[in-house]
Amino acid sequence: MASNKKDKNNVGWQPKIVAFLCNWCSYAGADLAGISRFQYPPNIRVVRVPCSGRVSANLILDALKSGADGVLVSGCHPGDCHYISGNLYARRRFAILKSFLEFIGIEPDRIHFAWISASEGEQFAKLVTEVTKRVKALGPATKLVKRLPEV
Amino acid sequence: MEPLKIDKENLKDILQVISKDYKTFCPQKTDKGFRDWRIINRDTEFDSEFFSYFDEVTLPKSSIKPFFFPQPETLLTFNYDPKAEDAFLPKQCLDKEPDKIDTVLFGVRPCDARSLILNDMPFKDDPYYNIRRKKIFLIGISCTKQSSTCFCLWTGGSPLGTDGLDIILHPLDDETGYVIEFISKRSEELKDTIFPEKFCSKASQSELDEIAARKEKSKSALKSMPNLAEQLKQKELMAVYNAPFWQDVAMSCINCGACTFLCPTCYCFDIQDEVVKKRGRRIRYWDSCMFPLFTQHASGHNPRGDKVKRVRNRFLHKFKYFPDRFGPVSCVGCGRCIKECPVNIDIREVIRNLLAVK
Amino acid sequence: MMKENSLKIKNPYLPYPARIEDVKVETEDGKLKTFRLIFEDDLLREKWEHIPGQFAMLSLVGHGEIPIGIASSPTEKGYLLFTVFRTGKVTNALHQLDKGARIGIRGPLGNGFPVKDELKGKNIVIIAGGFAFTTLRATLLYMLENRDQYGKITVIYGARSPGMLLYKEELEKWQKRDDLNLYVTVDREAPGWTGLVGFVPTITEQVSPSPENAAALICGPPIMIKFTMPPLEKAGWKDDQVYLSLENRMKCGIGVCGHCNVGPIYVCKDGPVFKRSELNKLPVEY
Amino acid sequence: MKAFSERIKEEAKRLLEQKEVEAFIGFSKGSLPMTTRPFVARTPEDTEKLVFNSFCVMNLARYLPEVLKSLEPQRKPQDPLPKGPLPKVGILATGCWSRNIVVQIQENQIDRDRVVIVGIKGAGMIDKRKVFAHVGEKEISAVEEKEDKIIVKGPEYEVKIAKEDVLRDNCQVCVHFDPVIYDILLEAPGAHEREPKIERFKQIEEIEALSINERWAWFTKEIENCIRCYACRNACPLCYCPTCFVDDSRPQWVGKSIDPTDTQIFHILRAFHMAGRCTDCGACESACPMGIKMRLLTKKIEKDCLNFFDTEAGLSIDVMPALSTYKPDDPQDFFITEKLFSKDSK
Repeated sequence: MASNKKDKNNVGWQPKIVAFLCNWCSYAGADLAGISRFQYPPNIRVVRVPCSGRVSANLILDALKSGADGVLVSGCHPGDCHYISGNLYARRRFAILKSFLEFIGIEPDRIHFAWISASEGEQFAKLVTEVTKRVKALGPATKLVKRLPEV
Repeated sequence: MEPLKIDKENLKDILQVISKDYKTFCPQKTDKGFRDWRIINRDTEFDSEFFSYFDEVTLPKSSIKPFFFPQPETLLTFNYDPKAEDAFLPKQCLDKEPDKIDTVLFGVRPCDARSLILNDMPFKDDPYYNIRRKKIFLIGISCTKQSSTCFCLWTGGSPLGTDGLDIILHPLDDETGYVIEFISKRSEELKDTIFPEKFCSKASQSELDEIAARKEKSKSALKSMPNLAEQLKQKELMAVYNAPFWQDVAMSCINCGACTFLCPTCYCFDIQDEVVKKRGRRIRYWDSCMFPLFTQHASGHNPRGDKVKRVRNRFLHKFKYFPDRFGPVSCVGCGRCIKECPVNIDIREVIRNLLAVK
Repeated sequence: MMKENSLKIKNPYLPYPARIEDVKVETEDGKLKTFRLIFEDDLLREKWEHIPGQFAMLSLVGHGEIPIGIASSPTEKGYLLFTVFRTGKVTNALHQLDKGARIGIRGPLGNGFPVKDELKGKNIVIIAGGFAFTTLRATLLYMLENRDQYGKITVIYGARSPGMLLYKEELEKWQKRDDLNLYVTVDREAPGWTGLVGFVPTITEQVSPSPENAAALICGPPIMIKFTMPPLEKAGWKDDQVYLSLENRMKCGIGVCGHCNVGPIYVCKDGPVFKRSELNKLPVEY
Repeated sequence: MKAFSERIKEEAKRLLEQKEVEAFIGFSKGSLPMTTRPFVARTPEDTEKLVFNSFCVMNLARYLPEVLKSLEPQRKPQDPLPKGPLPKVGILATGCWSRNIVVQIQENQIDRDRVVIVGIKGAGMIDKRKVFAHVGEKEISAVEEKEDKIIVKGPEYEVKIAKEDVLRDNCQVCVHFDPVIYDILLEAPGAHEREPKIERFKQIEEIEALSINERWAWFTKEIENCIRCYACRNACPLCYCPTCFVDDSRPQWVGKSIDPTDTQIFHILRAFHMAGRCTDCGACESACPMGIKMRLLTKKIEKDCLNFFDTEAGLSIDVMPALSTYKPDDPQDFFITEKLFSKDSK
C-alpha cells in the first residue's frame, strides 16, 4: 500500500469505506480478487446487494450519515445486468446524485461508482486501492455525519 | 414596585449590561429578511434596524416556544455498549442548576408571553419544561399597534398584557422611551442588576397616567369581546365535532406542520431514541396532529386517517378540548398560523364558524 | 408551585430499570411472548402497586417505548408480566431479547378497571378475544384472589385456534374451578380440540349472561366488540354496565403529548378503561 | 385580472352545469392581501367564489389525485375500480402545473380521461415575500393588481411595483409558459409573448462557480432555519408516496428533529426524489414558512437532467421522467472505472 502524506495530519487514521457490491458481478469480482490473492487495502466494508439498481440515494446517504468516509457502489458492466437493465437505471440515478452531492459541497472523491464484472478480480483490487487512496487524501468525513450533542 | 422610565438611547446600554451576565435573545433581522430570535453578542449591531422592532408591529417569525420546549429536548441518555457496566441504563438529563436564571428574552410580545401561562397547564408535572421556566427571564414589550393578523383580544389576551412576563416595557407616545413595569417577584430582585440606576429614571406622573389610560382603554376593549372560552365550553362536543364546515376548512389543507410548529401553544410531541456509535439519547421533538402518522397504530389502523379529522383535531383541541379540560382556549391570537399558512387557512374564520354552531 | 428542589422532582419520563427474568412463547405462531420482568431496585419490587387494567411503558433504550397492558395481577408480588405481540419496531426488538436483558418500565399508567369500587359486589362477565386477554387475565386473577368481593364470575374467551390461546395452563386450571364459569372457544374446528367452537359474539349469545347487578369487561379486536354488543343488548345490558379498554397510539403516557386523544380525553391518562356510555359521547377516534 | 377571473368562472360554471365535471379545482379569495386559497367548486353556484390572480402560488395539481379519489365510490384498497366511467374533475393548469399533471398521468396517479384541463397561458406568479421586502417589511393592508404592476397600500403609504420586479424566482427563469396538455386554453393578461426574465440556470451556475467548501457553507446556511414542518413536501404535486422516506421507521433514514445532519439529508433526499420529475412550479418555496430556497436544489437536478439525458419533466406523456428510463449510451464518464481502466479495459 502506497504511503500517504496526508496521514501526518490524521495519524493512525484509516478511512472506512462502505462498498455496495452487486451480487452477480462485483461481489463475485471481489471474491475472485480474494481467491486470486490480489492485495488491496482493508478499508472497505462490503454490503452485498442484489443489483446496483437496488442502491438508492437513501442507502448512500445513510452510509455517510453513519460515519462512512467514502462510499463505493459497483455493479455489472452495461449489458451484463442479471436483471437486464437495473444497472442502466442506476447509472442515471448515480449521475444525478453524484453531481448533486458535489453541488451542495460534498467532496467528489467521497462517492465512487464502478463497473466490475465477476472476472475482474485484479481490477477490483486496483479499484479499491484507488478509491482508498482518494478517500484517504480527503481525510475523515465531516459533512453529513450525524453526531449527538454533548450533554 | 415603582415603574421606571428608560430613554430610547439607553436601551442599548441595558442590553449590553444584560447580555454580559445572561444569554440574551432579542428579535433581530436575519439574512432571510424576517425577524427572529437571535442571541445578542459582540457581533450584534445596535443600529436603527435593530431598534425598529420596538416600534413595529411585526412579531418575530418564531414564538418563544423553542426556548421552553426545545426542538429537540434530550430527556435521557444511555450507553448503548452492551459490554458496559451501565449498558442500556437510562440516565435523566436535567439541569444541574435548575433555579439559576441564565437566559433573558428581551422584547417578548404579550401574546407570546401569555402562551406560557397556557402551556404551564399541560406541562404542570414536566420537569424539563418547569426547569426552563425558572431559568428563563422574560422582558416584554407592549403593543401600540396591531397587525392585520393580530387577534389577541379574541382569545382573552391584550396588547398590554403582562401574563407570563417578568418585566414589561411600555412605549411612550412621544417615542422618547419606555415605562418599565416590574411584574414578577423575581424581577424586583434582579431590578438593580438589569436596569441599573444610571440608565433609568423614575417614571413621571404624566407618563404613568399615559400608560394607565392606555391600559384602561384596552381593558374596556377586552370587556366588549365575547368570552370565547365560555361560549365554546357551552357548545355540545358532538355538535361542534359534526359541524359541516370542517370539510371546507380541510379541503385546501396540505397537512403540513407549519401552523403547529409556529404556534406558541401547540405542544404535541413525539419521543424517539437516537443512537450514534455507542452513545444514545432519548429525545422529545415536535410532532403535529396534522401528520397522518401522528395517530397511526403499529397495526396500520389510523383513528384520524382522514385529513378532515386531523384538521378538526387541531382546531377543536385549541377551542374545545383544551377549554373543557383547563379553562381557557389554547390560542393567544398571535396570527402566525394565518400569516404562514401556505393555503391561507384562517383560524379566525374557524372561530367564527365554531361560534355559529348551534 | 415550584418550591421543591428540582433535582428531586419526580421525572415521569425516567423509566425504572428492570431485568427480564423469563420469556415464554404463548402462541403457536410465535408472535406472542410473555415477559416476566423484575425491577432492579429491591424497594421498588416490594412497593410496586397497580390496578388490573393499567398499563406501563416498556422502554427499550435505542429502540423506543411501547404501551403494554400489565398482564400480571397486583396479587402476584415481586414481578410483572407483559404479553407482547410482535408487530412494530420496538416489539420486534423486544422479542429478540432474552433472559437477563435490561429494559425499562414507566408506570403504572392509566386508570384500570374499577375492581376496588364500582365492580365490588357485582356479577362479573369478562369477554375477551385474541391477545386482548392480557389485562383481563390480571383482572380475573385479582378477582379470584379476592373471590368473596364479587358475585358470579363468567369468562368468555376466544381465539382463532387452540394454538393461539394465551395462558393455556392457567385456562386449564380455571376450568376446574367451580366458582367460575369459563367458556373458552376457538373460531373453527381444530384437531384435538374438544371445547367450544364459534366466534365470541355467538358464544356470548348462547351464554346470554344476565345483566342483573352485573358488569361486563370487554377487550378484543374492534370487530369482535362490534358484534358482541347486540347479543348483550338483547339480554338487557345497558351501556353503563359495559367496560371497554381502548388502545391508541401513545407516547408520553401521562396525557401531554397529544397522540392518544379521543376528543377531549386522553386514553393514556383518563383511560384506557371506559364505560361504553362514556364512549358514546365521544368522537370515534380510536 | 378581474375579467380573467370571470372567464374562468364562466368555464367552470359551464363544465359543472353541463355535468362534464363534478368538481372544479381552482382558487378562492384569501383572507389576507396577496393570498388565495385552493378551492373545489362542486356546484355551478360555487363557481362564484372562484378567482384567479398573480398570487395563486399553490400548485393545484397537488389536489388532483385527492379530489378524483373523493368522487370514486368508497371501496377497500384491494377492491377493483367499479366498471363504467367515473366522475370527472376540472382543473386550472398553467405551464408547470400541466407538466405536473403529465407526470401524474405517467406515474399512474391519475387517469387522463377523468380530467378536464383548463389550460392557462400564464404571466407568472408574484412572490409576496419580495413585495414585503420591497416595502421594507411594513404592514400591507391591500394590494390591487393591474396589467403589469401591483398597487400596494399600507396604513400610511401607497406604492406601485412592477410585477416583473416581484415575480417568483421560478417564474423569472421559466421557459415553458404554456400548458402542454389541456382541453380548453385561456390566456391570462400579460402572458402574451412572454419571455424569460433571467437566464434559466443563472442562479445554479453562480453556485456551481463557488468552491466546494463555499457550496457546503451555502447549502448548510440555506436550510439552517428549517423547522421540518414538511410544507415543501406536502405542497408538492409529485410527493404522493403513501409513506414518505421521512416517516419510515425500519430503517429510519432521517432523524426527526432539527439536527443539522438530519435536516440536510431530508433536503437532499427530498430534492433527489424530484429528479426528472420536478417542473419548477415553485410551490415548495412558496409554502415554506421559513423562506428557504429549496428550489435551487431541484433546479440543479433539472439542469443536470437536461444536460446529461436531454429530458425535461412532463413535456410530453410519451417521454418518461429521466430516472424512470435509460439509454444504452447514457454518460458514464463519472465512473471511476472508466478512467482507471480506460487503456486496459475489458
